[in-house]
Amino acid sequence: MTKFSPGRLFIYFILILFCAIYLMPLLVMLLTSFKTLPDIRGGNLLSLPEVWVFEAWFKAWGSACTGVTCEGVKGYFWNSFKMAIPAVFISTLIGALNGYVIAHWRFKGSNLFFALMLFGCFIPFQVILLPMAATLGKFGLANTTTGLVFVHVVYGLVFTTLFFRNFYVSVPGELVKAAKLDGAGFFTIFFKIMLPISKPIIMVCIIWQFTQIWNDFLFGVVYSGSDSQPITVALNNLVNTSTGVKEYNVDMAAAIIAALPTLFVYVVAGKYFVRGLTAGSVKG
Amino acid sequence: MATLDIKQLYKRYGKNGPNTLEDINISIESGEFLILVGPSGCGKSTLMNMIAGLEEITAGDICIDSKVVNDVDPKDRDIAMVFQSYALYPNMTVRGNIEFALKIQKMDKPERDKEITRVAQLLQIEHLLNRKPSQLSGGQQQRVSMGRALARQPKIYLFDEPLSNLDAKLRVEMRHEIKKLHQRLGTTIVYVTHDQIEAMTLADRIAVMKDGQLLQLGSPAEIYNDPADMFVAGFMGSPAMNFLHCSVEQSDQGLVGSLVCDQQQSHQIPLPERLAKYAGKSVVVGIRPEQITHVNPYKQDKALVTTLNLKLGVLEPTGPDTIALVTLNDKEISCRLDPDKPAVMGENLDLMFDMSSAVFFDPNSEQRIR
Amino acid sequence: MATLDIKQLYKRYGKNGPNTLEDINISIESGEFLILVGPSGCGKSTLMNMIAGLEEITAGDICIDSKVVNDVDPKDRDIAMVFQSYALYPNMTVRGNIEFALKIQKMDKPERDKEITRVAQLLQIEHLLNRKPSQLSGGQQQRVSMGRALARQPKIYLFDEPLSNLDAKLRVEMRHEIKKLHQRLGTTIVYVTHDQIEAMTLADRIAVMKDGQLLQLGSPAEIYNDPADMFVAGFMGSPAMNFLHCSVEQSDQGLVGSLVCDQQQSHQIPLPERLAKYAGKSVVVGIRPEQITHVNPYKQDKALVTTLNLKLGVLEPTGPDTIALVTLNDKEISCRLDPDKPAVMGENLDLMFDMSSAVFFDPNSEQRIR
Amino acid sequence: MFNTLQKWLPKIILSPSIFLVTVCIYGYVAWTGYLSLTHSRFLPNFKWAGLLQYQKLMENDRWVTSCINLLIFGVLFIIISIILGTLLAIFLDQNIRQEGAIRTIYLYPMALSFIVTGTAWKWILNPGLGLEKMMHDWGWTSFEFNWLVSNDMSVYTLVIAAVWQSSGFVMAMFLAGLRGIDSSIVKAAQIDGASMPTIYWKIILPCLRPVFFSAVIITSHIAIKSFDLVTALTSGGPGYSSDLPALFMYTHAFTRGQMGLGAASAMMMLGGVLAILVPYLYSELRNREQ
Amino acid sequence: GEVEVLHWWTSGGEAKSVGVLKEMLEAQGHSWKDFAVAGGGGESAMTVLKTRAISGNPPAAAQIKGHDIQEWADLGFLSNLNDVAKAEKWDEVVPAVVTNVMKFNGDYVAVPVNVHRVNWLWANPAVFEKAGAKIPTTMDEFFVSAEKLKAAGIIPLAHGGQAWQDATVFEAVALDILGSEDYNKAFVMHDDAVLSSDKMVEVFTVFKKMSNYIDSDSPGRDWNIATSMVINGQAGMQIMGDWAKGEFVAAGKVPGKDFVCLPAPGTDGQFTFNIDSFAMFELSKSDNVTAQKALAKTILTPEFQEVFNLNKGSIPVRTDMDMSKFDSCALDSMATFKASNQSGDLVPSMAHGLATTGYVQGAIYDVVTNFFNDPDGDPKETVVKLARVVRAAK
Ligand SMILES: Nc1ncnc2c1ncn2[C@@H]1O[C@H](COP(=O)(O)OP(=O)(O)OP(=O)(O)O)[C@@H](O)[C@H]1O
Ligand SMILES: Nc1ncnc2c1ncn2[C@@H]1O[C@H](COP(=O)(O)OP(=O)(O)OP(=O)(O)O)[C@@H](O)[C@H]1O
Ligand SMILES: [Mg+2]
Ligand SMILES: [Mg+2]
Repeated sequence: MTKFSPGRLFIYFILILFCAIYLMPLLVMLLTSFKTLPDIRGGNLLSLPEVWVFEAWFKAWGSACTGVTCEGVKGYFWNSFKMAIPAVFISTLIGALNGYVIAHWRFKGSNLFFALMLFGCFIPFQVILLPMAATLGKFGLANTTTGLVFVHVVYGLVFTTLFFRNFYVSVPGELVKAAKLDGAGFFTIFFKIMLPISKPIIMVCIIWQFTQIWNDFLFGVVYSGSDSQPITVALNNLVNTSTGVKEYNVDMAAAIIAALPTLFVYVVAGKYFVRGLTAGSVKG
Repeated sequence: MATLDIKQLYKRYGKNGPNTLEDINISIESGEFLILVGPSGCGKSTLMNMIAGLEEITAGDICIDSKVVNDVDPKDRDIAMVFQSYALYPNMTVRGNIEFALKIQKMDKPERDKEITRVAQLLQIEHLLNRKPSQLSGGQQQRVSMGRALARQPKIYLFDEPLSNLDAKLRVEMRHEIKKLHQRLGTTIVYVTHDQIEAMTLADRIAVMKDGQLLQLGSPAEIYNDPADMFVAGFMGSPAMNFLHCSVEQSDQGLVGSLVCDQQQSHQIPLPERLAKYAGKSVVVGIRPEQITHVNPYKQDKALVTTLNLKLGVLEPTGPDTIALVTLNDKEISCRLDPDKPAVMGENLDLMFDMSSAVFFDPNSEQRIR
Repeated sequence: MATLDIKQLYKRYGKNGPNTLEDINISIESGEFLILVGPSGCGKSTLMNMIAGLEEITAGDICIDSKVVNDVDPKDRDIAMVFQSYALYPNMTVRGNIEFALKIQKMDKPERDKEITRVAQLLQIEHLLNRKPSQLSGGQQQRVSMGRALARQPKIYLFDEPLSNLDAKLRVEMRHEIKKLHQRLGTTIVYVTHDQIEAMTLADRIAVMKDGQLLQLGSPAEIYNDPADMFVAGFMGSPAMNFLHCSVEQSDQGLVGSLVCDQQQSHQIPLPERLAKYAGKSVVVGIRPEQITHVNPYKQDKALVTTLNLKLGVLEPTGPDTIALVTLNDKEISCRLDPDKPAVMGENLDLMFDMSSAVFFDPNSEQRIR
Repeated sequence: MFNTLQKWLPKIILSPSIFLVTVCIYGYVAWTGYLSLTHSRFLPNFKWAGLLQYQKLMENDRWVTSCINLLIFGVLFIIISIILGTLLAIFLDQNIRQEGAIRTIYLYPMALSFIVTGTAWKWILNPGLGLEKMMHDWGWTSFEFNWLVSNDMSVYTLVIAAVWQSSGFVMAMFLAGLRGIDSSIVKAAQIDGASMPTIYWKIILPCLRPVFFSAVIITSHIAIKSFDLVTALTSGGPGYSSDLPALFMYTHAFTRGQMGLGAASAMMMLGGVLAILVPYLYSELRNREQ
Repeated sequence: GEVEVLHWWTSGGEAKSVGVLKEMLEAQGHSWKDFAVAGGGGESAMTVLKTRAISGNPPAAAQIKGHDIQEWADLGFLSNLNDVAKAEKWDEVVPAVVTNVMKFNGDYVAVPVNVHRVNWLWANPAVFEKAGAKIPTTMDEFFVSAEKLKAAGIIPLAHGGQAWQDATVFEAVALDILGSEDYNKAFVMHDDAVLSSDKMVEVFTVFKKMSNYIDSDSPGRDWNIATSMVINGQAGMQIMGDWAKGEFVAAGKVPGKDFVCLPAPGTDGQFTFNIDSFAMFELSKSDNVTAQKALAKTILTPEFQEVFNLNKGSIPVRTDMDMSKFDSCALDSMATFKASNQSGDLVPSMAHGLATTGYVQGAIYDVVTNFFNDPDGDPKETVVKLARVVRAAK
């Protein structure tokens, strides 16, 4: 079926070449994580470890210091999940609804709003740190997970709306029309027609949001409580030391461990990059 | 069952576009079957969409059961529609597509299943119920689109060329089903078709449109036999009506028009007396191909029937008939011949012109002369 | 201009699906105009797609100019195609759509413009050249799709129901244009249509398909007058051929078949002598509606012509004709009447049966009895 | 009654977002705008300063450098990631075996926090440790790659790392877009004699205009807000030759206690974005209108 | 009560030392809520602190350094610790130079934790031996030795090209050339005359000269990578604060044998200090206030001071401590600390935010780092620029 013509060979070559390029930093990180500290200090960064040691991984997971406690990053996963899952879910849902309205239920000003919203994604997050802190403080949400989720939803909204709107403008309007005539209301059309054909974009959206929120440090550190700090804060504490000893092997291992949930999302999301979700819907 | 009134309806796409629909006024009775015909791009689908509430109204009113529905949501109008472009839900199977509206109406599962089975049988798509639209042939998609509408029992059905991609046999069957459906339920139906037979056999009334305007609204027989102008006359009927420009002359046998075949022979055809006032002037004679046939002894003696010996041009066998082209007054005229009677291109043949059913138009205004 | 040979072609969608096409063998001569007909979903579009190289071949060969092209890229086959679903490029204007292939062929700008103008005029879409497909009506989109193919001069044209969404008038014009094009260029053409007239008038040969199989391949006249089996006979022609089950009896006037009208009167129709071996058995008589007409003095005296006085059922005026339904042997039979001669439902009328053109089938095998 | 609810639903759905955007984006921007006109230092205060902070900003060499850097970095980063992302998406769309694995490899850089990958990149790009050394060890002694430590080139290393991190996501966006294209259009183009590259270039990519739009917004967002990247990779160095406005703004507003100046730089950044973005947005949205 | 403590000590040794503090506090029946935010010498932590303050939810104690203490106190966020100070006699056991930093308008608002000496030179004696060079004690010697090292194919000075490291070296040079008094005038008082003096030009000239002895790959390098270059003999020496000792020790090196610590060239007897401290925030709950006071008290107890500073490499702020457990570098540091406190050679570190406000510090950073990395940097012009930006930032 798929014959290996020269063209296909070329494509595979390019794809694999880029895989190699993309993987290089990871390779460095992996190698480093298996080295001992003297080995790191002495060696070449692409050389194989003199002895393969897994200690750094165990330490990163269970005993590295992230503050006064030295229990590795494992305890922070839960905090991150508590924040990321609701935030991703809510922002994706709202974004999908917004995109749906802007693309298929236009009203006067909806486009203007979209433009304003887009512009909003360019404000530097540092700008909003203080006023948002004041706002959260007023509502008693300062340093709570709820507050953090709220912040992520607000600033993620812009992107999810963008993704969905730009996906939905390509969906034939006839589908919505047909559903309207079938007696479907706003939400029925959304949940029964639009969402099922949005799999790829939902995945893109989740990939983006989950990555952004999971990896976010600034909001996480500023708006979380001391007992609800996300994993990035732990990672940062573990990695960033100004005047202490640096343990690169542990840093690398911790970074990879911290990224596992995101990688998991990428792998799972892949299944939904399916072809032809609107194929065969309308003629012409 | 509902009346549908379209009053001074205008439609313009975009701000400065031309009028796509212009001053459309149609009053459709409850239970009436109205067929819209008109050249491609004349605004039929647009009108349907506006009735359904899917396109904004630029000006005018649409009333269902005498209530203005301009601002009523499509879903509250209780209308079912077959889209010209099908518009199937790509994520659902055929069953899902048909079931969708029923689910929304909160019909029970067993009842829904019964309805789906009924419709699927009717449309001969039972074996496709679990397929996705992308796995269907064009005609099958069109039938699913039909099925979606037929599963419901709305106040008004809108069908936009619902049978265009079906084979002739299936089309006949579907046509009969629609007719039966209409008779059984008495639902008001607006139907767009390009099929002459469909239009003639299904319609209570036919509306002929052109360039966004309504030209004539009447029963099929009226439209066919009594067209208001040259456009309507030429549009309905296939092969189309022949138009002969000829000057009206007063002769011994009464009014005649003269014709020249192939620039050689000159012939004369009888014209009715009511054209007297056009004597010396020119008129357009509209005569359908089926009025120019082999000599038929039964008709031969009727008034206004004449036989001319003409040279045949191209012959087109269509199966039941053979269409022969004859050049008269520099125009190709089609005549309908019996395929059983041998005729050859170039041969001279006696052709009987039945002028009693012919219609006449003013060459300038293109309006009927009555 | 190219020959096209389809050899033992099979197609299956998915791994375990049924055969969509089964053992298709067609040999198309260079410059031939082949029309594919068949019920919706029988595999016509699939076959077209395979010729174009857009669908994988499950088994068998497709040869263009005697070279197997199974592995040749669509772009290298030099084929132009009109898709049933139009498949217009949504991002380009009408002009862009038509121009695209020409640009790829590196045609000069002035020449390209000339070509676009020509095609656009032909298809009456000059005023739409700067629109996007989404701003067109269904028929306009279809014409653009046509335009895209007609602008090119490939070795083979594939037309998949190219005129289905056009009005009758335009369709006739387009049909003539295609005919002229074919005569002028002599390009090989494969054409799918559900329109009887198109099939009869355009084709050099017609291929009738059913359920992925080729049933009959022959000239239009052959297909129409000399169908191989009941399916083909019933499929071509509109209204369809009437099938009467009747038993063959030997009588004084030769072979006759007996008919019962409306469960009251019994009638007999003459049958040709070649059915002698079926005496005492039952055959299916296939007779087209146009063979059951008003009494026509010219034909009345022919052999195998008989006149029966039957009770008319529903009357359907179609314009040029009126189709009357008559119940014979418990089946509705359609007859073609002259709309000028008044007839009323329920009335008894003399109908002339021209059995000389009738065809006969074995009721079990449904094959022709010759 | 119910009817009117349906009519208002779209607006109702949008209104929380409108509210949030108004308050949490524009409200705060206004607040920042006001701050930029004050003498705010360590924390916000409201002593009016007029345009003083802007004046200071324009006189600040580092600000000017960072703006130029942003221009170079932004343009290169956006263009390269979009081109690369698109190409990879197209290649990946050719029925590739192991598509899932390859896709994940392209995406994974996004998953890793730059706090750590920055270190890895720093090593790789460092002439004494990474690529250059490796090439030298392998015998290619004339190989030179010292952008990281060069005043003029350090900003380009940011581009490399940023492209590495983000192009995978651009790829995912385009891949999702490609999967939505109706295959019959591709078929038609094949019949028209177009080769695959032509089909992609002339038909498919133009159809992906909305995706392209998303990609531009996302990448420019990343470019403008690049902060972790710079901190981790070069900290703006050597000197401040690879400084970017986001870093400038953060440093001044929070580390150096010049909140007024920081606010002013934020406003300038927004102004710049506005000037570039508005015409694009306008044309894009207008285009869709029709 | 409960204290929430914001700090940026998260690396192994530091965290363990803070852990001791936590335990000590818990032993007194209080609970400790840890809020650790590492990164960039406390930059992230400061950001967090500001937002928390704005949201009305500040921690009980926060690690705040130098001038920032004054800023916070000025804004009225800090609580008065005079009662604890009096009870614990802080004024007597802690040098005034240190307590001055902890006080706002004469009231204690913060507690010092440790003292870092910044002007250290770390050297690998084996390398020097190999190159036949002497470990320098003056600037002149420095350049002589550096030349020798370079000739031997060794990188003379290990350095990481980051703004704060540049500034660390710069202030060491400045301290040598300007002397303690002018150093203070320049970086604490921002005396225009000194800032634009010829001596300052010389500072920059020498500073620039140093860059010749640094390898070209230095930009962006972390300080500890630079340290490891010294450890493994790639480089000869490094100018860095006493936290660098931790790296040597972690690599299994012994002070005095595998590596030596000397004052930065020409700054013998001078001491650039960097003090870590905790500021106490105004709290509303009274039992939390009790815990907060207990924390303040505990920090300055000799027990904690010892444990903490042994781990951190720095020296205690209390001058009355038993130093028997400390190593030679720390003892040396302590001695100099006490001596310089008398002689006036105890100066605040500009590079580490003890000398001046964040904005002036930042402005100086910009000038210094840009000059150092600019091959065409002209000392004269730079001095003019320095004076200008400092004036503007004041
Ligand atoms: N992608 C597909 N997967 C599975 N079955 C398919 C697919 N495409 C078409 N089919 C089936 O193959 C058969 C032939 O389809 P094809 O489109 O060739 O029919 P057709 O003769 O063109 O019909 P029509 O006249 O309705 O267009 C149909 O029964 C259809 O359901
Ligand atoms: N979105 C649009 N924007 C601008 N013009 C449009 C739009 N949709 C349709 N038109 C134009 O309006 C006219 C009427 O279109 P409509 O679809 O109603 O035609 P139609 O009568 O259904 O034709 P057909 O028989 O070809 O389907 C056409 O000329 C078409 O080009
Ligand atoms: Mg239409
Ligand atoms: Mg088909």
